[in-house]
Amino acid sequence: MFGKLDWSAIPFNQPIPLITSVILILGILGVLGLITVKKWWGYLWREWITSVDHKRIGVMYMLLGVVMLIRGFADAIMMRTQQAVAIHSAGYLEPEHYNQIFSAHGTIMILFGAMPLVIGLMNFVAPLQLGVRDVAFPTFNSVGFWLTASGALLVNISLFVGEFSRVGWLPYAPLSETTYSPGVGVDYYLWAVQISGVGTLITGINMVTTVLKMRCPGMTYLRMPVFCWTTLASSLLIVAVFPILTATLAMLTLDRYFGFHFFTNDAGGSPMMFMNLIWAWGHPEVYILVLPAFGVFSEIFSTFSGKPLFGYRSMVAATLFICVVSMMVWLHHFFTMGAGAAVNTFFGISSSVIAVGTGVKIYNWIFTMYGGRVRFETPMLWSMGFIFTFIIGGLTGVLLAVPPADFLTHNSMFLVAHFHNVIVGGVVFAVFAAVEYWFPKAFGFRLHAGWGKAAFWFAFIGFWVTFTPLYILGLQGMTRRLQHIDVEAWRPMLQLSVVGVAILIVGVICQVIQLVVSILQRDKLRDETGDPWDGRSLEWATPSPAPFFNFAVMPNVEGEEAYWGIKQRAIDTQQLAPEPDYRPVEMPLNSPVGIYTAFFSTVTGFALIWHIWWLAGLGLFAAFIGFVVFAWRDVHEFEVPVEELIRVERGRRAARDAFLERIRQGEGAPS
Amino acid sequence: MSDLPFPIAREAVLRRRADPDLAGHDPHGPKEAVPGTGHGDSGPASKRIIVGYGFWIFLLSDIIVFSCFFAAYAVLQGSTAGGPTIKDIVDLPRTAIETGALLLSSFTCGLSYAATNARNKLWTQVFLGITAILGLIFVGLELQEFIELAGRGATPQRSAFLTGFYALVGCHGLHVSVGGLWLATMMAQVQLKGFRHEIIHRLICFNLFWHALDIVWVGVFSVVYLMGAAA
Amino acid sequence: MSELETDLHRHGGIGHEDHAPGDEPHESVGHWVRNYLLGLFFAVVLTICSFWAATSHMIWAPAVPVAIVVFAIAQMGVHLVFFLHITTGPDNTNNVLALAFGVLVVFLLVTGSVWIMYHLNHNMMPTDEMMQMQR
Amino acid sequence: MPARRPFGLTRLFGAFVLAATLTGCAGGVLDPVGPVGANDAEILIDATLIMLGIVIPTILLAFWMAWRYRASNTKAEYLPNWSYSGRIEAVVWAIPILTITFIGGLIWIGSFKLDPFKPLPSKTPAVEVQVVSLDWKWLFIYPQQGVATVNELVVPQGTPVHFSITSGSVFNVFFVPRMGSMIYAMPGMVSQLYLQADKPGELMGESAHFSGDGFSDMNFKVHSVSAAEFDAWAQKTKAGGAMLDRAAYAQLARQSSNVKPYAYSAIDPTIFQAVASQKIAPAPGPQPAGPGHAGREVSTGGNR
Ligand code: HEA
Ligand code: HEA
Ligand code: CUA
Ligand SMILES: [Cu+2]
Repeated sequence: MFGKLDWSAIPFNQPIPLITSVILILGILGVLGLITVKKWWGYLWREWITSVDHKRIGVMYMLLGVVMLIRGFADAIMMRTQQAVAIHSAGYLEPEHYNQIFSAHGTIMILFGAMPLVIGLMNFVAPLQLGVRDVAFPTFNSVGFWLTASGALLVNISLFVGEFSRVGWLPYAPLSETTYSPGVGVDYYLWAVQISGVGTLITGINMVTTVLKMRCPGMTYLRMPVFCWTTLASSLLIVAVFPILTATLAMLTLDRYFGFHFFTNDAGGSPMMFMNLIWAWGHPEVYILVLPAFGVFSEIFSTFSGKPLFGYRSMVAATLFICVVSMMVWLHHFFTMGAGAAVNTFFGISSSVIAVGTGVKIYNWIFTMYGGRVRFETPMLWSMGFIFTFIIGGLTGVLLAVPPADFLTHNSMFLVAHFHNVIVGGVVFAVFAAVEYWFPKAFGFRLHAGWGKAAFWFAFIGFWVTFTPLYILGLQGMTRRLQHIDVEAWRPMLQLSVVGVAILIVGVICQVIQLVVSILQRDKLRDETGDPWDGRSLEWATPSPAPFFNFAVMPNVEGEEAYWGIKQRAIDTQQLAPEPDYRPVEMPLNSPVGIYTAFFSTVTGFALIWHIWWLAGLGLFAAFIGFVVFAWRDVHEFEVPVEELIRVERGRRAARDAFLERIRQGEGAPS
Repeated sequence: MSDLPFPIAREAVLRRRADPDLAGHDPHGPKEAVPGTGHGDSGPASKRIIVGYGFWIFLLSDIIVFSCFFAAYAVLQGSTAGGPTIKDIVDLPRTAIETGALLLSSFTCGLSYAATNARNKLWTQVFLGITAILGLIFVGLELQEFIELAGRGATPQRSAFLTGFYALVGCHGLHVSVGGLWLATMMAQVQLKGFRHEIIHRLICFNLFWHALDIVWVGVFSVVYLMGAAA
Repeated sequence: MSELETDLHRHGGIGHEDHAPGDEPHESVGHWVRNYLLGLFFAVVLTICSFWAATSHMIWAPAVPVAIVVFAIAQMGVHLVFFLHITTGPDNTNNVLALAFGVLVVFLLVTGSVWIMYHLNHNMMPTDEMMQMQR
Repeated sequence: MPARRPFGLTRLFGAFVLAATLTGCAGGVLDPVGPVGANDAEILIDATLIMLGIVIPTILLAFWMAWRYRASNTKAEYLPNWSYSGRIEAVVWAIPILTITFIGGLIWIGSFKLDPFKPLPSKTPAVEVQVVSLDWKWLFIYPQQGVATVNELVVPQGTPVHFSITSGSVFNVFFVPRMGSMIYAMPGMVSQLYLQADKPGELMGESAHFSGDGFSDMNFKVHSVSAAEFDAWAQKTKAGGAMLDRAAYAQLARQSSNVKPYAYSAIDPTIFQAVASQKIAPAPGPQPAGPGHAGREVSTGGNR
């Protein structure tokens, strides 16, 4: 009846997961209770859960990402403290637990933390910057989000029902085959990643179509902000490589569930093929994360220098260059497997060639500041921190791309330090910068600058104190994924690293305080004009928070840096552009398809993990019926009345007029 | 906290007024409005194109899934673990019939879309129906092949080569079957709802899907069956 | 969005509008049927050719796979042109670019994997001579 | 003032070199005992220095730029529209291209020269060692000496050692940090590696690829001894102890961790071959009540 599931799946004898899950469940129940008591369900259902507004979906993605980042951080704290105490001793986490932790940490951070954050940003920002009202497929967008959430939920269920994978964030065969991993851990991984992978693919298709087919009039390719270019490149990579992940995991699933022999030890299976295929996805995956981060920094450097981005065309070229070349380097993750000198040479050189595209970007950001008026707002601090951190991370990346050097550092703590260097310094810093930058556009008020800067300094210093020791440990020969340590010489660095984690914790606390303080002071931090940073692209041409229809009238773009041009003209002519004639706008209706699909895919996934076949069948059938029913719907859109458009737009124009008035009087910035 | 808003904007304006040349060299192309704004590749495309294009992108990703199975097949082809080889299991006449059925179905599928385009419900349905029958024949033949092979002990569990074979061919077969399910749903929708916009968009997508499956099949029969027979 | 919902095309002006792949809404039925008949004809011919190449022993055996691949590529081209209406025209730029991107990815993935796996197996598959060397 | 920057540079280089030597003393990959490790390490350091030569000025430039053009510095020129300079663009592409051209050459030559499969030039013939990675210990077979050891490797100084490496269960990586290059140990495959130790000493060896619950204990001791000591060790080992035959191997293949080093005085010479070609089936993985393990896999719900 319940397949492999019985009471022994609940870890009654393991205090740590048990207590964590009890706290978690109580917390969730508490939140749900609060919502019920306050009667917020209706609001949540209408405005968020069934919303197909790209901004709402973007915000929900970000929320999911932040929650998962905290979950992943908890794992990171456990790993670092375990390694600091488990020197010549067992520490406090047995291997089967420790192994689950690093596997969960990697999986969660990359697939359920960083990916949702990056996708959330693309969702929120790109349509605004393109001057359109939504993405190409709003309903699918919601499906994509809810599938990602479904995958995240499955991973977290594994915390207290059964176990999670213990074979790393990429389930290397043959260790992940049934012979060596008979438990449900790998199955949790497979179904969670598979389900969220479908969600990601949907987003990729959606964003590619949006950027290529949905730009406001006049928004030619070479007028798109660089963030839109990086969104396009990143989404193209999603479309190109997530299918590889899907196929590879499907093969492993066939091995595990039906005794196929893709990657098994016996009957001629080829575990090396698993490595090959998973990295054909895995490597481009990290560029999927970092390309939008590059886009974020491009926007920020130009805005806070008060100048156009230096070398726009080079930026575009470098973005596309990285996009294509990143698909030709995957073997650098297994230089030491023995493919031989010719193969290693090819992939080593193509890997290091990525440094060219990245280097050009770095220099262009630097020259964007040249001749500018650089304002050190919080986003700018994160960006400078990024430049420093990422260059070092890139340097160690290029070192790893030199095969003889990799022969010494592969899978070492040096490697661990490299990728945190680029991921935290590149992606996570970018996300924090972006949140500070676009937060007013989402919620109508800025985040508190003081706490933001404090968070930056703690995170920056904490990062370096945590990971510099890991570089040194790597050079001392320490390999990754060690549950306990037998080499005395590594002790000082392991303990130093924990100090860094402590500083990081302070940074995270500052971040949380910042959020709370900003909400409390929201009236003081209110953004009236819709343009809090003196921005240059179209998202600043609409009120904050952006209305659900984005633009009362679709902008008509007449040059690069669309909004900057509009502003300059207003300043030159001393008045705003004449009021356009408003016409009613049609917007897509809310849809429960997303949550419905996610519900049944969670059920189906859970059933498959535990071999509850009837439930899996039922779930699939329900999903199909759901699709047919929703496809039968006739009305997809509703009309926004002109009065509403005028009301929103007039408010913004009034604020801008007041601003112009101040300039006219030559008085500049009122403080 | 810094003083917002905009010291920069103001300074820029003042400078520019004082000395226009200071503005420096402006690379951002012509400042005048580009003619044809709102046409060509600027301005959102029609829903029909967006849907068709989005589905096209999806198909590309689906083709990449297939290419993984092709790669796996190519790599595992020789790993027969003492079991049957590809030469032992191909049956070209059946492959020929399958190929014919699928090719014809691609043809009739196209004709059904031509009829859709002319808003002719009867012929749309007739050709969709024929497509469905041909698809069914294809899937039936493939199932028959699998059952026969399994009867001889050539199951996917037997060897890595057979794993690759069943997975590649089966993945295609699965796609055709799902396409069939979709096709049936579409026929019902056309019958009950007529040629509404959404229905036509979906028919465009279905048409693309079915043709793409035929293209994949060209790869399958060439790489698996023909090369296998020739090997 | 009203401008999205209409299937009407904006004609005239400078650029003729895009088309989705496989879609030529302004062509007559005759055009469609001609296209599909041609496509079917070419596809059948090419299929016969490749079956013939595989079975007839007329081609030098080691070259047979090459012939099969060539016929397959030709047939895929026929499908793209006649069934999916992919052309080189300006209305198709995006479709063709996307297709080219997909083909590039498939090419990189398949040739890359086969190349890598060939070398790995070649270097490390335990063969009899190698085992001899071990003593 | 102008003298300050070069000084900063040299100081940074100094700091790096210091750090490098510090880690070297601690017995890491930068303190090699043989030619392979020495070459690898040299390439690592060379590449680092070259890139630092580009990267440090870049970082300094970034911070100088940000400081010079801070909003409060109204003395700095203000070019609100300046966003293109063909000359800078050219330089900006050229710097990384040239650096990478050099690194590319390093990659190319290094990959061929230091190909782990390539024999080391030497007057003395290489010592053969066959390595089998198991759950979770290492088996070293000396076919020429007719002995075998577990979790302990003895190598003669100044003589190349030819490792033939396979796995009796899942993937591992054979790695002795101070000797140099690592390589995968894979079931059904035989990878090869030539290493040489020129200094005496006791080195740490480990697996550099996660292989399951006992992974942390997959390390082994490496004794680099003189040729005479090596022969003496082989003789002594032959003198007494168990025989490594199929039965003993089957016992070894069972999952166990933290295995104390021990030796076999005699071997079945076909063992390695049989493991590599999988005539001996790969290890069966966790057994429901296996020692020291597995109970926990039961958190799958037990009744598998
Ligand atoms: C966002 C994520 C991200 C990014 C951006 C990168 C960027 C790079 N990575 Fe990294 N990498 C990872 C995430 C990332 N990596 C992860 C997660 C892993 C490990 C996964 C695992 O095993 O679990 C990994 C592992 C990894 C390996 C495998 C090592 C091993 O397993 O043995 C290699 C090897 O080549 C590598 C190389 C590179 C290179 C060359 C870059 C380049 O793109 C860097 C380019 C940037 C610069 C060089 C800096 C700026 C340039 C200049 C200022 C110009 C001048 C400088 C020069 C010319 C040098 N990475
Ligand atoms: C996105 C990817 C990502 C991120 C962000 C991180 C962040 C961190 N990781 Fe992780 N890590 C991986 C991806 C990531 N990691 C991967 C892929 C692996 C390999 C797994 C494997 O072996 O299979 C790994 C492995 C790994 C190990 C190796 C374990 C081992 O091999 O034994 C360690 C050890 O210390 C570690 C530590 C850390 C630490 C201290 C951080 C810290 O930097 C974390 C600091 C935290 C933050 C920067 C975020 C905090 C922010 C918030 C909580 C939100 C704030 C709130 C509001 C805005 C309101 N990680
Ligand atoms: Cu109008 Cu085609
Ligand atoms: Cu990589």
